[in-house]
This record gives sequence, structure tokens and C-alpha cells, in this order.
Amino acid sequence: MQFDVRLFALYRERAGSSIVTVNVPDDATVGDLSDAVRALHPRLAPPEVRIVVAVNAEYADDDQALSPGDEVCLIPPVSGGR
Amino acid sequence: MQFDVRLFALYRERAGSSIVTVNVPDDATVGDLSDAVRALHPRLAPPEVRIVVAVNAEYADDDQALSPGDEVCLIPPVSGGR
Amino acid sequence: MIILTDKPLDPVAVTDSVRKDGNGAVVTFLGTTRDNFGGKTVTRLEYEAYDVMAIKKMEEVRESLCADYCIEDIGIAHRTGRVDVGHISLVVAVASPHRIKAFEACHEAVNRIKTIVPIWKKEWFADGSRWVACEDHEFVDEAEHRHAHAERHAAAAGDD
Amino acid sequence: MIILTDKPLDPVAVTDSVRKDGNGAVVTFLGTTRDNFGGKTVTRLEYEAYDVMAIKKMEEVRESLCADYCIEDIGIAHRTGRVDVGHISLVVAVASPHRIKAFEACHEAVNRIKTIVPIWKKEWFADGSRWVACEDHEFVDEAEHRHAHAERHAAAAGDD
Repeated sequence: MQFDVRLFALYRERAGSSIVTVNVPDDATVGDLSDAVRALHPRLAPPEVRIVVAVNAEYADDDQALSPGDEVCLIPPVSGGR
Repeated sequence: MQFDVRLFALYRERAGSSIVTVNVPDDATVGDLSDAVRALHPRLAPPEVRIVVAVNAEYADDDQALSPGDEVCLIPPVSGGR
Repeated sequence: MIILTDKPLDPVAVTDSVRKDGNGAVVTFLGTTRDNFGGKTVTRLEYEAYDVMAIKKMEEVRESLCADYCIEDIGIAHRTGRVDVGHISLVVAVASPHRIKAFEACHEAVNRIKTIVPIWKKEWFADGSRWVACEDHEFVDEAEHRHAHAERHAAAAGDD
Repeated sequence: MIILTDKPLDPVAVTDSVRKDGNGAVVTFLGTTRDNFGGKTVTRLEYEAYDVMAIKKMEEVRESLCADYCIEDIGIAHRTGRVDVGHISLVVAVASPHRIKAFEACHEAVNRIKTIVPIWKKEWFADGSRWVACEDHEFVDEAEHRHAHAERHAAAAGDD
């Protein structure tokens, strides 16, 4: 399956692009897809940091299955603020 | 000493007047003056209830001494609210 | 900004009075006339103030809050006289670099205002009125009278 | 009322959207751009949103707060794009019959928004910028570089 993964904020700037296109096997999970993006852009985040993923505008677990046409986005930490 | 004691809200309505004039001895305290007003208007508040008094726009204890010219007001409970 | 007035209040002016470039959080409280109390329909409120002392006590609230919460300023505006349902009787605005203190200080400011500022609130219902928070100053026989009256009233209503 | 926009926010409209005659307490929070962070001068902020999901998550915050605090409605407006010092990036308004719930619900709404809504904040300084809350996503070597740079900078400043 091919996905046009959307990147925001810190990830967008580090990748130098707001869309990263990746190909993953048909049984790929969210974690597999996130790994595929990181393989293309190793400087997105340090290896020990998990990257949060949204599928169809909802937070997704790494073991969630993907379907063709899913909108996938990598979500940097939100501001928190005080 | 003679005082024109100001009444507000519930007390004003119960006394039917916003000013009650009372005479007290020269060594009278705030408590004495409050008692003098209550003697004139027994229905201001039930006998077991203490009436809060302000002297010169500041909350006063019952044993505080009075001086001629002090502005004395009887202060009903404030709204509290929630 | 400390305001006591019988005119409509301006929440934006009170809020703007405390906004500063060093503050990232602004919390504004509006107290408005509710249309009911204890199940009864409220038609309007009436506020009466001992004005000189009320302003002095609002200043005290401002100073004590600024000291206790390390904030720069609080804006307080209180209305007197008749305030109809939905209209604003109290505005309190606090700004702070961070939101926790802004929320805490604003809430505490409202609590202190309602405790020490000599302003009294009368609720008007379709069938009468009462001064709020003056329960301790009711006479027992009056309370009994009202209670008996309420029971008669409830019984009558049940007949409909 | 849920708003996500790159235009200036209108706090009065958001506040008015939740005012009802049955509510006696209205609490409004404004998040504004502070002129400093950690001792450094901030010149402006920039907000980027995943807009579809941001609106969805703001709706979730609204629904969860209304359920958890038994309030009728919350108004939320968030600005995106460049927000200069002193300008408003976030408005949250809550009304409730009583003030305790209004304060608590408004504060908790801001906390939830800052936790789950996908909107990112970039701080601009005179000498650079950083995405807020992305510390865990820094690389150790970058952190060391910045640290060494800061030390050199401090040493140079100490020379003056």
C-alpha cells in the first residue's frame, strides 16, 4: 500500500516537506508505516522516541492495521503550555 | 455622644429608615451602640444574632471604643453567593 | 481598575486593564443574574452598597490577592441597583504569566469579594423578595409562618 | 461554538455564546503571546494546526467537559498562524449556574486542549526559534551543541 503521510511543525521542517510518500506491505501496521517514514528521514526524531501517529484524524496505536486510503499524519508533541 | 447610625439592606428595611440616631455614654463601645440601636428597633435581628458594625468604613469589634464624629454603620451579612 | 457603578458593566474594559505583554494567561469572571433560585423564578436582583467601604474593601481584595498570588493587577467592577436576568453584576479579571495562578487568583478574588465587600443582594420573585445570606437574621416565628404558608401553598398547588 | 481561524479572535463573541439566563457564573480564559520565555525575549508566536483533527478534538473537549462538569456548553476559539506579543491565541469560555464549576471546567478545558488538540506553537526569538514541547524530539548532539553555544554566549556576556 502507498500512503502520502502528512507531517506537521517540527517534523515538517526536519523532513523539509509536508508530505512523505511511503510504500508498505498490505498487512502493515501504524508502527510499520511510522518506521518507513523514519527510514527515509532518520533525523525526524531520536531513535528512542516514539512518534505519535493519527489515522483519519484520530490518535492510533502502533499495532493498529491500515487500510488503503487512510489519511495518516505524524503528530509532534502538542504545546502543553502553562 | 450622639451618633447617626447608618443602616443598609435588611436592617434599613426593618427599621424603616436608613439613619437611626442614638445617644450613648462617652465611654460607650461599639457593642453598646449596637445595643442602643437594637433597643430602639428590636426587630432588626433576633436577640441571639450578633450585628456586625463598621466604624469609619472598617469592620469593628464590639469592645472597640467610639469617638465623637465616627461614622457608624450596621452591616448585614454580605451575599456570599456561589 | 476598581469600579462601583449603577451603570452597565464593561467586561472588556476590565479585562483589558490587566493585560500586559508579560502575561500569557488572562481569566475573567462574570457574575450574572440567574433566572432561578431554589426552584423559584427570579425576575431581577437589586444590589445595595455601602459605597465608600465597598470600594475600600475591593482595593483590599486587590492588594491581598496581588501579594498572595504574585500577580501584578486585578480588575474588579461591581454594579449596584437593579440588575435584570442575564445582566452582569460583577466582573473580575486577573492576568498572570501562567494560567494556574490566573485561575486560582481570579476564583479566590471572587470568594473574597463575596465575603468582605459590603454589597447586599436582594432577589425578587414573582411573589416577593428576600435579602440573600440573611437567613440568620430571620426570626423563628417568621420562619414558622413562612413554612406553614409554603405547606398551604404546596397543598393548594397539589389540588390543581 | 468551536472556532479555528487565522484571523484575530473575538473573546466577547465566544463568551456570549455560552451565556444563558440560568447561569450565574461565566469564566473566560484568554491565552496571549507572552513577551518572554525562560528569560529570552519572544518576538512572536506561530501556530500550526492539523485543522480537521484539531476541530474534532476541540469538539471532544467540549463534549467531555460538558459531561464531566454537568455544564451546558463551552466556547473554544483557537488562532493559527502568526500571533504577535499581547495578542490572543486561545479563548475558552464556560458558563454554569455556580462559579466553582465554571472555574474548574474552564481550567480543565484549557488543560485538555493543550494536551490533545493537534496545534503546535513555535516561539520566535531575536536569534532563532523553537517548537514548544518538542524537547524529547531533540537529538542529544544538538542539545550539547546548544548547551556549549549557551556557555560560550554566557562567557562572552560576562566579559562586557
